[in-house]
Amino acid sequence: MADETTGYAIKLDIFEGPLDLLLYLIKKNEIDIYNIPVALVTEQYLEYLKIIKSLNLDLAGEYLVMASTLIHIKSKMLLPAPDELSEEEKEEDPRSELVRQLLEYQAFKEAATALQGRQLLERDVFTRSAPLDDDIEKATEDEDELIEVNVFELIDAFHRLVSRIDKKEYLKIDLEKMSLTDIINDVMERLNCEKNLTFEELLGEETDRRRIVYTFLAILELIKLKMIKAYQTSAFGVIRIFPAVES
Amino acid sequence: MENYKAIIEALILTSETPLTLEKIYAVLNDIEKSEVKNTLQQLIAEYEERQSGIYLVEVAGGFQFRTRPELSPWVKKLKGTKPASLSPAALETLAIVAYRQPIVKAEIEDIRGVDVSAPLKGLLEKKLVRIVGRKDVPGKPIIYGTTKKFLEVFNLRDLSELPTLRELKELNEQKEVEAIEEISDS
Amino acid sequence: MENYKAIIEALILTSETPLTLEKIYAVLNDIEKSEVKNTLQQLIAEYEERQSGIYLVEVAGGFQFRTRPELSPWVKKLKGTKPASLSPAALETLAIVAYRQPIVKAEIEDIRGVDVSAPLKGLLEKKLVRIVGRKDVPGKPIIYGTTKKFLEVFNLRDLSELPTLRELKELNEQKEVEAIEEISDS
Repeated sequence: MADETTGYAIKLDIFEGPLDLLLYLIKKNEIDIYNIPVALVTEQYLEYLKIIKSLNLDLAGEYLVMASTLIHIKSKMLLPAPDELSEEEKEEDPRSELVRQLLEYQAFKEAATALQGRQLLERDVFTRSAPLDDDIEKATEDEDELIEVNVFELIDAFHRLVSRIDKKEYLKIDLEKMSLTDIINDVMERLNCEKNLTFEELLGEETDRRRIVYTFLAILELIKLKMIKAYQTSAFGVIRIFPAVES
Repeated sequence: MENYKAIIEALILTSETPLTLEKIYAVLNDIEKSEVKNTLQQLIAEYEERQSGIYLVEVAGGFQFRTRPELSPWVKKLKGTKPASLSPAALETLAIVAYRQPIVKAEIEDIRGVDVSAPLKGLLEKKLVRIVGRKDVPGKPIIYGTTKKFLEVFNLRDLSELPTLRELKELNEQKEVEAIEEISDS
Repeated sequence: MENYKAIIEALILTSETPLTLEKIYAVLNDIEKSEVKNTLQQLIAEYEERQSGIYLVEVAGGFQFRTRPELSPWVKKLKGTKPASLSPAALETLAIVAYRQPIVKAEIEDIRGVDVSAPLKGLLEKKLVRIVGRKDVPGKPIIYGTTKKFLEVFNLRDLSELPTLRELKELNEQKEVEAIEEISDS
């Protein structure tokens, strides 16, 4: 298994993927990338996959997808002779999409190398690393203090917790649930301001079906959680919701 | 000949603690100790002469760059604009509130396995978490939820923009296939 | 009159991340912005002239003191640790995010031709890449972008300092050649 931190991997990782392997074959055979002899390249590509297989190494599924793409292009190239084709068909070289992909990938490989060649912090250049002077305390406890933290840290923290406690019910977090939570928060905020509300008041001018359904679900959820109470004055009268506990 | 002065200056800047003579000797092992000392005195004098905002000082058995004491009002003012970060306890508590809200304290503690009074108080003060209401069960516990400021700090339009655990798990799993039977014969 | 140069120099030294112009303006609120900029240029030139071990560089939207690259062997010797380097997979993924941001995972995978879960997670953990939001298409995939730390680590003032991709140039040249050929054929 590839270890991201060390960068070393046991699988035939001199290649970063099928495109990388193809670029290598093109370079090795001194092929013009705009005029790839597909038969030759396909043969060599499959040869490499066989080697990987014989070494009993894991192979990313993408290598197989590329193999079938190559075989497909090869068969298309074998079909009609070019001069029997119309102008329009001529322009449609079966290799063109692959060439575009290869060029694009090659460009990013070069960009990656260029990045690596820059003056990297903590490799070529260094900054001050001493902790801030102890004698200078933070000036004021700012009311609107800036906080530096990102979303990835938040989900990562949550993930660590979940894996620690191993309670499957906490795993049930999806977009649907979070959308519902958004509305639950809205409902509670409005109830705090207005003390009681009808379902109609809660929806206001809302006509979005999804929003209406979610608002209804939010109310059911809040009743279940004993956070709100719903009262009906008569059998078919309006339903009015109140905070379960007066603040 | 190497430019020892430049090297020593760079070493002082990057050292986490005041840079000791021993460490300098260890890095520049072919240089006379007296030359190191002379170079340091020269550097101290240069910074003194320049009357810049920085000076080189011998402190705690080593050498360190510091800002001039008379500039401390400005440095303090800058510190006031420094973004605070959240402690791991606060971050975990915030994650639970964000993903499991509306939630009461006992439920947060059930997940974290420890008392969360302190981190929860901090999050309320930082206005990342708010009191949403109370639950109508014995003890009438307080219910917590996240705030608008929470969305601002994390640069989210709404809560549904938060990444899910499934998406995080996807980043942890690399797809691989072992067999290549189908193509090897073609 | 205050010695603005000394103050700015002190502020740069104490700031943990490259000090932005905005922060300088906030601390020195009574000074002309053009004067701040002039003073910074003056400071950069002074450090350049001194040929010392430290230089002042504009990076990641701010200003920071750094050690000269040619001194890195000595600094590394002092630190004694090998810097963690990025794997080729991580570097390629980072390059794609940098040039094509905002970008979703599937688009990165289209370009690299392989799964990018592991390198992407590594970049998120190293804070070189961040979650920007969600794309408003079915499935609401997460959008990624680079961070300020990316600029800081790779010594870039801003994203526009990234060199142009060769592919774009070459593809355009190729199109031009084809166009010329077509003209000459007709």
